Amino acid sequence: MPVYNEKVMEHFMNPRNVGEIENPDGIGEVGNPVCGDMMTFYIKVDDNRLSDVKFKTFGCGAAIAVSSIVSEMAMGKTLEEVRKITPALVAQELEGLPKNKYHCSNLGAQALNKAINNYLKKQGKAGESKRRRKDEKE
Amino acid sequence: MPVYNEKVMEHFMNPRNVGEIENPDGIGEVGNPVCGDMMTFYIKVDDNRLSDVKFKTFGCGAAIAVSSIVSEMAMGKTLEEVRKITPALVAQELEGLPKNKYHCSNLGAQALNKAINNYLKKQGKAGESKRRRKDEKE
Amino acid sequence: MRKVYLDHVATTPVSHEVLEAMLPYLKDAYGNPQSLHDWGDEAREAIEDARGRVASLIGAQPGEIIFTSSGTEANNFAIKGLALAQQSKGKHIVVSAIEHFSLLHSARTLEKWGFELTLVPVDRYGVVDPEGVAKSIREDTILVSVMHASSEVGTIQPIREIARLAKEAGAIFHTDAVATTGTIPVDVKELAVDALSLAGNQFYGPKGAGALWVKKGARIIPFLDGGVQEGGRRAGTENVPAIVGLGKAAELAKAEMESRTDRLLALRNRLIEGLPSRIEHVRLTGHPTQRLPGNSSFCIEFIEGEAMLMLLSSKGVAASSGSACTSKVLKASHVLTAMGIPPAIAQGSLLFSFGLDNTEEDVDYVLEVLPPIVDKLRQMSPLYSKFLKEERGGK
Amino acid sequence: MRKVYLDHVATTPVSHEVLEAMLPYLKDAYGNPQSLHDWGDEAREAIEDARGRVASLIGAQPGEIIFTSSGTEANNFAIKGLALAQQSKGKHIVVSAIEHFSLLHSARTLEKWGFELTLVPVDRYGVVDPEGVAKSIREDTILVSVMHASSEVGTIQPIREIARLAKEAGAIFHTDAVATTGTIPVDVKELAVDALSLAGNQFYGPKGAGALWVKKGARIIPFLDGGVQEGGRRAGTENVPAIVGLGKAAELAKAEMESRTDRLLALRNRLIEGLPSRIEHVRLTGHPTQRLPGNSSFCIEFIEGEAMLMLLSSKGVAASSGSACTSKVLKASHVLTAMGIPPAIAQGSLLFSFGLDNTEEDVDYVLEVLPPIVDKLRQMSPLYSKFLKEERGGK
Ligand SMILES: Cc1ncc(COP(=O)(O)O)c(C=O)c1O
Ligand SMILES: Cc1ncc(COP(=O)(O)O)c(C=O)c1O
Repeated sequence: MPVYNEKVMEHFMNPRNVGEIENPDGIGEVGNPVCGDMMTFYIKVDDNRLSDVKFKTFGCGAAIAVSSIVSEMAMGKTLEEVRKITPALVAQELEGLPKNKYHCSNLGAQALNKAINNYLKKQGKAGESKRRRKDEKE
Repeated sequence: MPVYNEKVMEHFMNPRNVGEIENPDGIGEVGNPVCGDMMTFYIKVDDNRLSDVKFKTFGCGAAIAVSSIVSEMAMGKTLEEVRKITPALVAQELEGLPKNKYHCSNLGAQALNKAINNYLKKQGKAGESKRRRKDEKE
Repeated sequence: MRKVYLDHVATTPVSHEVLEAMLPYLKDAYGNPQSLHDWGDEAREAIEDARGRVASLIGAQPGEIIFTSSGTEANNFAIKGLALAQQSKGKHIVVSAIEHFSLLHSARTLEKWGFELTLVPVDRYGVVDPEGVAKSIREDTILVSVMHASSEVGTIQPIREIARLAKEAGAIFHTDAVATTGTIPVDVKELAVDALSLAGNQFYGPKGAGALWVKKGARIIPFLDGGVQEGGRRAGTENVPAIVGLGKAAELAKAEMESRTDRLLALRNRLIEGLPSRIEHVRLTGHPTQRLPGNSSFCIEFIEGEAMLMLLSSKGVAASSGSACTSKVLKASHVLTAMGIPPAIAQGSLLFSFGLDNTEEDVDYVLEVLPPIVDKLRQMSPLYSKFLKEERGGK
Repeated sequence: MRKVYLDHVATTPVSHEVLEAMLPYLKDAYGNPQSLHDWGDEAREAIEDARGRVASLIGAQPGEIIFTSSGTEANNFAIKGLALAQQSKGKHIVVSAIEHFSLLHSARTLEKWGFELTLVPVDRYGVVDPEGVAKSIREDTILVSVMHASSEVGTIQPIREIARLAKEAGAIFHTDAVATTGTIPVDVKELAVDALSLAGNQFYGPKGAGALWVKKGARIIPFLDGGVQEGGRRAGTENVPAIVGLGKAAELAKAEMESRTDRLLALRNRLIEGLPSRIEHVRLTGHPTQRLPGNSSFCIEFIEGEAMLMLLSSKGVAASSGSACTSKVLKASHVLTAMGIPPAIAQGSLLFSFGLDNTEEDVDYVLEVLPPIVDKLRQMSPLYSKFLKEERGGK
């Protein structure tokens, strides 16, 4: 009786979208190694959609599988759609996780959200600075 | 690993001197069924020697083996010799008893002693009554 | 010499299918269920399988089964663990006077820890009166435990009724079903209990595996502290082969229960009916009908149990006795005593317990060899000669 | 695929000779050692034989050996039983910070029962300082317990010295020798201890049998209440086959100890020497020389243990880890933590524990498959990329 189901194992063994994005539009980092798991998500946003998602994860099999599936679930979606990726949906997409690993699915959703927040914040700033430049011109 | 050694088993399986003596010279009864074991020894005394010893025993294997060996040890001995049959000697003659059965060897020696006491008491009385009869004659 | 094992209350043999099921886990599948690799996965799967089978035997949920090393451990765990978990509500517990020592002595330990204990008496058949239990329950009673059946005298208790009364009064109810599980139907919902002990070596499983069932939601303090095995409720590396054996035994018991009962009943009744016509002054102990199918327990008057066992053994027959002399502490069975059997008679306790390996010929063999044994010992017994003299005198 | 079991700390396989010795007791010799007939005699003889063998392995008297169901039970029994027996003298106990949970949590339970507990720290190699123990001992200290060796990091403690100091200060001294007995020489007289726990499944015996040795004359309160088995000190039907297996395993361990040690040392050293040249940022945990012969434990930096185990498992290699993620309660090993290893590094815990079934090829296989696994996970690790950036930045 393996601890993880086949779907989780498949994502763990062959995680999608591992890596970093150079000059990403948003970065979200959650967890820390003291607690066991740490995930960093990088996103590229085009036209309100995630045109690229990459991650780096320090952690257990579940953390890696969650990162992989979250990256897959988010890819190509609009920001609003991505906001709806809840931990429950992640666990469901993985066809279940052991009880003591549920928190990993939280981490995945959180990291992605943080990356979006980070993007929006930069956008805001970018918007601001654009506006400022505009103002200056005027 | 049987509970009892071969010697004990042999005496238990083939106890010597089981039975009662009709008109015994002495009877000794010890123990009671509430405690587990009960032994009755019957003796016949001739010339200060046990010319016959018989017993009846209610009790465990050790009680029966002890009764048997005590009867054998006592048979033909003088009263003084019989007095020297201690529980330790009985256990030794049986080549050992389980710890929780030591008390059975006490019972055997006690019953025999009681039978002798009973004999002596009767003797005393008999002596007295003989003396009385003698006195009467005089 | 014929060899006849009639001591199935002491332990049953391990059935062939059970051993076959265990062997892989004594060989290549030696993993620890807590390990994160194939060996661990295999072992974990095996014990979860077994958990399902045990749960199914008693109508429980798998998650409610906690494996233990024995019935004794299950009883210690139940009594101490349930009482300690409830102690803020009260410190009084109620158990029957005829419980197995693993339960009774656990309750005595609780007394040392400041709990109060009430023992409920039984009638002459060994039956616990439900009203007697109800009367023993106080405001501060937190736990009641009455065994499902006594292996010694076979009497089956009206557990459902006792459990109902106990629970109406607000107490947790535990039953020691070591003597019944796998032998007669045991369903935790039907019995309406909160916790139940069982052990595999009573129904053709191996020694070394028992279980405590605790109803979902009931609180219990762990007894064996340590690792997180068994959902954190019982520490220690799981005894995988024994647990697998228990599971297989549970599966077989469930499938074959009816036919097994029929066979045991036939054997037991043959002995119970045959003995009194061959030996005088024999009493059946325990309830005449509400009794375990394989149990025939007697008191043979005027003689003592250990001596009978030894002579039976010399004829190849294995049985047991509740006499003082057969117990290491030299006390007559507390069960017989609680039933009001006089000590001298209790000394003649003799218990034949049947199993699936027995035949009618075994019964007939006992009926053949026992009378001369009884005769021989009675010829040696001062109690018997007294009885004969009195009888003759009386006539 | 090659299958390589390197998790002998979790449990060893049952050796062929041990299983052969057990089998009769899983078949025809199924008696209960308490029974008064041939089946009982046979079972009793078997466990007394085993008692002799276990006693001989540790230089003890057979009568001092109490069989238990596991190392966990032996530790629970020791700590609770010895403390409760001494409580009139005081209520303070001292144990090391790196004890196995079966010991540590038993000590925590004693705290709930009103005892006071002092944990003695260890150094970065996991060694308990004898002077540290001596300083922890107070007027009312009744019991000191320090493990003989940690199976997790392999460090062997200076027990003789610690025991001497504890006993000079008037305390009873217990050692958990589950990780050492049967693997390295353990002699209760040489160690000069008062009580010692051991378990068979650590040295090719079966699961389900351990033992507590208690020096003659030392008082202990029973842990499992019930019948009079084990001289009245441990109730419950004896697990005869498992006890026989433990006995056989003890006999074999005694006879073969030296040659076993040589083999294990060669394998372990091959790995300890080979790994750092193939993988950067690896630390050996535990003492470099005072360690169990089969133990090679590491922390692999920047990655986590469970993920390594899973990838190793996909290559057929079974190992273990003390990372938080591999523990059900999601806490990093208290042993590594007590040794002062930072949490992020403890997460990379990886333990290969060798046994008699391993070969040099097994080591070489690990040396071959582990580096790409570490690589793969480091490529995924944000900690590793940070490290690389800092390193590059630093240069
Ligand atoms: C009713 C009952 N409870 C508990 C036990 C204890 O079982 P064990 O000695 O196997 O631990 C027994 C043993 O026969 C029993 O009959
Ligand atoms: C040092 C030590 N003590 C106690 C134990 C407990 O043993 P078990 O889980 O077999 O009961 C272990 C288990 O590996 C151990 O390593």
